[in-house]
Amino acid sequence: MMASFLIAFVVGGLFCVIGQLLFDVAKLSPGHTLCILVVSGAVLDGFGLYEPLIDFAGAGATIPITSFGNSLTHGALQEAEKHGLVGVITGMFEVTSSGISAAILFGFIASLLFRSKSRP
Amino acid sequence: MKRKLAIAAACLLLAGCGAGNGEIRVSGGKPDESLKVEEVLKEKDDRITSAVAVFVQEDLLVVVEVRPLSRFSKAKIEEELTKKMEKAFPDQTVTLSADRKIYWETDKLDELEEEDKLHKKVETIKSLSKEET
Amino acid sequence: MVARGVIRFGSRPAIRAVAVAAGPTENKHSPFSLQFDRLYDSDLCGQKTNEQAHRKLIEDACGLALNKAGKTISDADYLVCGDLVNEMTPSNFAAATTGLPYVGLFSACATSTSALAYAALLSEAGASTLVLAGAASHHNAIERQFRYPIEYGFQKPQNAQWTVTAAGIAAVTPHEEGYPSIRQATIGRVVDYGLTDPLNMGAAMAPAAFDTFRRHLEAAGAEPEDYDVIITGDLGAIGTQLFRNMASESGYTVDGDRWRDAGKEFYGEDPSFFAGASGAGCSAAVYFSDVYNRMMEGEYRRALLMATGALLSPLSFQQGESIPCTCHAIELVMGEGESR
Amino acid sequence: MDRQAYSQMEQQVTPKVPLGLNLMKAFLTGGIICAIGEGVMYFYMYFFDFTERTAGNPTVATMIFIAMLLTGFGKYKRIAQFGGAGSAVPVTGFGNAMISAAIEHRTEGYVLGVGGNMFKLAGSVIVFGVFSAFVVALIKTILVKFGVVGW
Repeated sequence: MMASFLIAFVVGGLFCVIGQLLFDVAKLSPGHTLCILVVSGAVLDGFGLYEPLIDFAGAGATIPITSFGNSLTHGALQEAEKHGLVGVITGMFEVTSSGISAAILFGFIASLLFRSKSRP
Repeated sequence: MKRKLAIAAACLLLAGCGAGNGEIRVSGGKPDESLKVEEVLKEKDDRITSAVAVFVQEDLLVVVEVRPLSRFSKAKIEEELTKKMEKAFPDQTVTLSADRKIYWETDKLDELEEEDKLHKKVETIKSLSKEET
Repeated sequence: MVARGVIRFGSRPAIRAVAVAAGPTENKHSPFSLQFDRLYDSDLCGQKTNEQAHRKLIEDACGLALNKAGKTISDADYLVCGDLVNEMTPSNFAAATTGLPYVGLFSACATSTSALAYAALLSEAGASTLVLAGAASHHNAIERQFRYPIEYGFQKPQNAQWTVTAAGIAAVTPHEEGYPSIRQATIGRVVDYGLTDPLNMGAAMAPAAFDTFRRHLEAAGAEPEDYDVIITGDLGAIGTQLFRNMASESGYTVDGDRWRDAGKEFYGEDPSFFAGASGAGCSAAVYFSDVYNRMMEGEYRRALLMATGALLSPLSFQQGESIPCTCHAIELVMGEGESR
Repeated sequence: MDRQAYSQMEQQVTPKVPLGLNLMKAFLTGGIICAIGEGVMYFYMYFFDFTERTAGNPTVATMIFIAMLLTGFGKYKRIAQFGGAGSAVPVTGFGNAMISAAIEHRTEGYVLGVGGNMFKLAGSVIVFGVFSAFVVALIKTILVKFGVVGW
């Protein structure tokens, strides 16, 4: 039980370390960095490596943005397995929907509730 | 903030450690069936910390707890064990899972005495374990 | 003509009055806030949007400058002003409110001095008895345009600068005794040393500042020691260091006390603002409060104002262009500065 | 002074990025966010009918909800200043990008402002995620068809 928290902490932290390296060493903007991570999540799932990582690290692998790429690929592959090539397109958002819909929903709610403040 | 976190962590700890560690518990089956289950699971002892198995009518529900560092191959372990169980119990519908949630739910089944209720509950657990998203 | 791009004003137009309006962060963190004329408690200044607040700051500064000069809006002839928002709408709208003949100027953060130069020309040509000249910026309005939304979390490096929320306006009139007068203006060239980091503006602007600095001194036949203060616009801690390095490598004697930088000092060198302040309102606010007041008190008799501007747009840096920069210089003298 | 000499001088004067410290802070921040996520996941597994596989979805939604509160109250940018990638890489950073854009552009109205700009920063992540997922899935599907690899 405690082990799973520790593993989530370490694995999630390592993803962020990779992100920070892309920020500071490769001098990439946040947008570029996140795109690279998402693409690498999608590729990792293509090799079937991301799901075991989720089994291993739990939230340590589902919370970083890489899991977004993973679940897009995963949904596409699942559908492709059932319906062939067409499934690649139709299955894309099968698994991912919650992250995007939550972000849209809460983004909209936030725009109703909050104002931005400039404080150092 | 820190105290709240500590309390939350403590609750989760208590919740998680309900099932005894390092044991294999089988209920509802005949004695020789229980032994057989243990036998199959023992082969993989180094990767599994504990297990619960329930025989209900034609169903056999087996849940295992995988060692944290072996969780990488959780899907593989599930697959392997399911095959072995199916081989060992060709007459039963085998459902095997290494999911924590399924483990907790199966662990609770003991307290249910009535056959019908038990069967219903097993069905829900089975459907839960099949959910993909 | 004295030299290319240098204007010597024979009539010595005077800065009759100055006013600064600023926002809450400036109120709380700027050591100059006591010298500002109006301070708001909220970023929105009682308006609905940041852009309206931006416009409000300009309008307030115009009104206050006229008040302090003992004039009314009907005494003013022109408004020469600029800001950093797309198409300078805050200045345009403020001009609509005042109803004055208006020229919008864009020199990025160097607008405070380019506006002064323009105003001095109008006065020198005898075309005006009072010009309102100045510049403004609003942190929220600028950040969202040039960088990210205000609440977006991203790690700013130590060389980043903080855009100020302030408007500074000066009332420029024909020469009057007892007020700082504009003796010389040097219009900056656009200098591009190929720097591309939009979060390191000070470093991009320092070469432009040095270029104008050298041209101004050569045209004036002066040495840095002749000035009581040489104050750059918003180079920040890093840009200032680079500017000084360039100057000392070219044989000028750097005097740390008299060589000031508005951006570096604006927030009292508080590290939570990183390398310092920036924005068109930054140099305007410091020139039209602290520097002006010290001239009026007689502490400074000859001052060189060099506001620097980075002439980039979000589009240009996303397309991978480097950051072209400029710097316009204005020399102010009190009394008979000529004889020194 | 020529460009090259200047850029050398600029490199000397500009403060170096404290890489080790930044990495440590990113690790810590990201780790804590993920550990909180793990806690949320346990919560959903324990009190609701979610398995390890399905608990990920409500967990992500909850984390974005938390990101909304932190963004709205102006705390997320402070966390980001400390944590760097530690707060950008977790899904809360994705949420923050969308939420901050939505808050910022509210002045342009709900349709053109909030609706039109919400994806301003996060949109590229979705675009590249979808496109790369498409390519990867397509390649894999074709490979499976030709019997090179299995599912």
